[in-house]
Amino acid sequence: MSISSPRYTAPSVERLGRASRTLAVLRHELLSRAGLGTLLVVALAYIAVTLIVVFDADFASAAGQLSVSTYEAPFQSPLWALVILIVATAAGAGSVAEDRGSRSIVLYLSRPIHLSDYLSAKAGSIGSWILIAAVGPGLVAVGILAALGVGSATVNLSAAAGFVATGVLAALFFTGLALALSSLTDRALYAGVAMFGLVLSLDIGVGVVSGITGNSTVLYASPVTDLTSVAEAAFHVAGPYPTDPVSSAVLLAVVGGLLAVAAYWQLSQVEVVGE
Amino acid sequence: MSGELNRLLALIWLSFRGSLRGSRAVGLTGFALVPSLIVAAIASGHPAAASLSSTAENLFALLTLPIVVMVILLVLSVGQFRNEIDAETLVYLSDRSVARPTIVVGKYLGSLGAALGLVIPATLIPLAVATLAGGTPYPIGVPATMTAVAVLAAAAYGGFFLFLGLVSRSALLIGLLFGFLWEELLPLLPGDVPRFTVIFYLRSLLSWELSTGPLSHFSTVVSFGASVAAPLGLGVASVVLGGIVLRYLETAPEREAG
Amino acid sequence: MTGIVDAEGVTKRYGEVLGLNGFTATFSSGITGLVGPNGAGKSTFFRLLAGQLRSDAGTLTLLGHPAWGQGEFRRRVGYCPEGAAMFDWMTGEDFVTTLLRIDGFSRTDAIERAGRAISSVGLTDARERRIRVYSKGMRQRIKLAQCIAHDPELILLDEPLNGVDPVGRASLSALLRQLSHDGHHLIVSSHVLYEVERLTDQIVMISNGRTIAEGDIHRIRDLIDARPHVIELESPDPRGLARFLGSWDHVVSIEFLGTARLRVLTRSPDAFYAALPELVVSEGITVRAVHSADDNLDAVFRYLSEGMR
Amino acid sequence: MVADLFRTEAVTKRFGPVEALTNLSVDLGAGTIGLVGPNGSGKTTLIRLLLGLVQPTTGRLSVLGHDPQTEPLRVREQVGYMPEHDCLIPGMSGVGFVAYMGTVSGLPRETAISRAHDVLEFVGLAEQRYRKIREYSVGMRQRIKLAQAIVHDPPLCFLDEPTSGLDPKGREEMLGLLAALSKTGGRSFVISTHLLPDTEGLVDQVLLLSAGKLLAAGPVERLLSTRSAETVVRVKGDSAAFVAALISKGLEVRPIGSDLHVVLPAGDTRPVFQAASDTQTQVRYLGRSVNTIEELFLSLVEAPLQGAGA
Repeated sequence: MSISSPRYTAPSVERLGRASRTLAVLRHELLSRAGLGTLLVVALAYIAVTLIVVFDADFASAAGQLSVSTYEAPFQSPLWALVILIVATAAGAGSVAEDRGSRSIVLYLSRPIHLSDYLSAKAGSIGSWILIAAVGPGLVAVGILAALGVGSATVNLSAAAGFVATGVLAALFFTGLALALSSLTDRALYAGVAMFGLVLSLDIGVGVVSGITGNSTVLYASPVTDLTSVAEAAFHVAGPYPTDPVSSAVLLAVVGGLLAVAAYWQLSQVEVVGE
Repeated sequence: MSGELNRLLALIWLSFRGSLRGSRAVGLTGFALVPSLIVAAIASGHPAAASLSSTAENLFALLTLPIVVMVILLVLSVGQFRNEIDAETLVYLSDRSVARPTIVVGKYLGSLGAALGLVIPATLIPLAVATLAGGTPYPIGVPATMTAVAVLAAAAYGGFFLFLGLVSRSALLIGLLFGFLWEELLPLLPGDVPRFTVIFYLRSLLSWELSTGPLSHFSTVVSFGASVAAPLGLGVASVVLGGIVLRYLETAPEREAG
Repeated sequence: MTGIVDAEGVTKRYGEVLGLNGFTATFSSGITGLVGPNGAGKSTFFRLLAGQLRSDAGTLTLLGHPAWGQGEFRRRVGYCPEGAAMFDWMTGEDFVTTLLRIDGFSRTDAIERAGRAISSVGLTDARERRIRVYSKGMRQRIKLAQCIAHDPELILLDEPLNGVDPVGRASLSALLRQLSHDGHHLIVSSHVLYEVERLTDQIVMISNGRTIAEGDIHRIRDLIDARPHVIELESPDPRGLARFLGSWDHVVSIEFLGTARLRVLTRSPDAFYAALPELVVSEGITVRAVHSADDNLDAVFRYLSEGMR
Repeated sequence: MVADLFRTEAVTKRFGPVEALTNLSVDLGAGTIGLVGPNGSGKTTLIRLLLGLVQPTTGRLSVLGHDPQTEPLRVREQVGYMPEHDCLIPGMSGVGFVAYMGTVSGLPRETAISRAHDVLEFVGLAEQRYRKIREYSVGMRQRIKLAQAIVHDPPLCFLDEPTSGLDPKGREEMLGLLAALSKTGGRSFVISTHLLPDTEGLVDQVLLLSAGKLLAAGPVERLLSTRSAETVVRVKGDSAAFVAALISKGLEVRPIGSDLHVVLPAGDTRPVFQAASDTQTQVRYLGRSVNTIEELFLSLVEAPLQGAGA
């Protein structure tokens, strides 16, 4: 291994601003999360949702009762929330934890980007994956129906809006949650288990409590119930939950944001320890 | 043989202390308290005594067993070998005169002890909270069965996740998918499919004692013996298989250090 | 040839990466230095001896047992791995004591032995602190303590001084010499050659997974002396010194460096070094320094490795 | 080239009870600076303070005219950093990783890729640039860590223990790279190491740190000339007889392995050759002990230079 003569006389190199540096981190994070597991689950989501929506809508329109609420079918099965949870975990559990584990986080922090740029890039990647899994399938289904001429333009359009609204809120909340849990540890395993454990136990626990005590405000504590009530409202379906969809939506967005800020605060406390 | 027993006790003590420490212990303890907090929340709504105690009872099959126990065992057992192999610290155990299967048994029992330290309170405290808050007291059979089922669950999942961590680099993904998809969805399917999940046998054991609540519709076609043998069998088989695997496993990284 | 450790044609491959490739050597009593560049196969050899890896071909035995075997004889072997990872959450004392108990020692015996081993590596005052807060030097010491606490016959040390600063290196080398003096057999791997030279006379040189030289350092030094040497001398009167040196037939060339140094190329270093003292004494010439880049293990290594490539 | 490279004014840094740096005041101009001290002497802490990764407990710093506490980005735009510990992303290929780090430093994607190939060629990793980093050996990891620090061509580069873990050949080649880099001109380097011999012939200035305090600062030669009373001799042949001969001449001899540390009154080396010719042994090495530099270090740790300062 001989040393090549130092042709290292680099021309002066122009630099791009913070925005493009952040985009570089986003691009890398987005691509490196496209593992087999994630792609498999996302593909599953596309196939399942498209089949359900197209089948139901076709059947309903034949019987002349096609309306926006027909498109709400996929949200009835618990699978929908599980898909979002798995994709958020696959894309988010390791996003910061792996950088802390490999200590490559020092390479980011010693470069000309703020901690906020680093985190927003990570958030961008997680959010995008969730949107791909949550909004994409619905839009594809509506597209197919429109192409087949099933359902009027207004129905398809408002159904599409429904999928987008629900997907965006899911992305806002689960991105914040994934970032917060991922920046707490240097092992993706613990962040992943915490994601599943928290969301599922909140969902079940809240159901039991409100079932017995009858007080429904506790329902807001479960992100899954909030999302479901938003979905119902978006598709004009009278749902089983007495919660107000607007406050559910606000809660999801606000709590998601707070969790992201918590991730920022937590990481800025972890002083890059010296000796 | 006494030498090997000493070595086993030392390994158990090492794994037990190594499992419950630092932020992991705090996180899991918080998690183990979730069922009790939920019962407390219910109690604050002053429901009827009977419904308070029956809800606390049902909470075990609905939440504690499938989610809380699962999380505790996933965190404590998958990492037992996976963390050590990744961090290359297993060599400090495997280059000693202790037999390799003893290492597996030691780590299993050590991590199981730590897990039970969280699982049993997570099972019993909710019942205590319900009773203290005025719920009708439980016949001894209820807490006894629940504790037995919780221990059995820990033994089964603990062994399986330990084995997963030993043999696979992506033990996390497999453990998560098994714990929260396989064990959650298969029981919903018709026919014999649910028999392939551990939780089916755990729930059938529970239904011998608790016929109300979520288990009321449960058709107990499985014998008492089978519903104990299956989970226990999974745990024991995983440990035995793990012992054999570690006996022939190369425990050093597959690369030259230089 | 039955030594403490016998390797005969040992081969170990990781996919297409070559760990060892027909490695043959015999390690007898005392300290033996296993010397070679990074990637030469040193760590692979130690992992095979410690029963962590299984060789693909050849035979490897330690203390009469097959290297891949497990069992009671492991109590007679101590292994200090190359990696820095340890049970960071434990205190130093707890770490050593627990490993002793896993090796079958009783509780009291383990505590007593751990205390002795920890004091011999000079960590007594840090024994109650978590290994997480130990410096690099302290981590190497506690690693050494766990590998000598059970008083093994054979001690395997993979780069024990790696990353330790001068203060630490001097005291750890003294400890290793003391261990050998007390009757333990040591195999110490290193890529810092002058350190091995200060530890032992017996070395095995390894490159590309194969032995390229084995034996007493002096025998290997003779290998060096068989080649021409460049020797630098420092003297207030370089011209005068050069006149005498020029008359020696084995001196090929003399070059002046600055006002007080000259560089001599000699075909026979032995003859040159033998004649130099006599010259200085009889002619009253002052020589303030003698230095040759070709006179240490680095040179031997480069020479032998190039020969092997 | 900015005259003022970096300056610290009475900088102290405490991590809880541990005081990693105590009242450090230095002012250094452009060039190659050696930051030398044993493990735990505060070297890495000083580098992280200069990068603005860590905040000083007291005191102020300035790097290339900017305060890393108030303008961290302005500093980090012009700085490269090669950490001491492993910090690579195992799943990426060599060239992928270096190019990616270049884009995070602000290089356009195309420039980053071509620069990545250049610097990997320069550090001698041309053949391995497409392999995954998890397969890299210790030596290759050190080289790619250097590559990511210089890919965006910063005017100032902090290299923390660049030769740690390398074998002699690897160490020599790394020092060769650093020498070639520092000779390209227009760039300054701060090289931290606990191996004093590394700095010889490579650095212009040396900062000696121990337990968070500045022991000495200045050119290597000036520091060495003040303290070299002891001489080292290595002989071939009957070294015991040779040592006995030296002692009989009233000389103090301290053998360490194969090195004999001798105190020569007024530096007169004649008795050494006298003893050698009397006992038919060959003087293979005579001179300043390789360890003298390290022993300078050890002696400084015990009795610091009077009036040590920039």
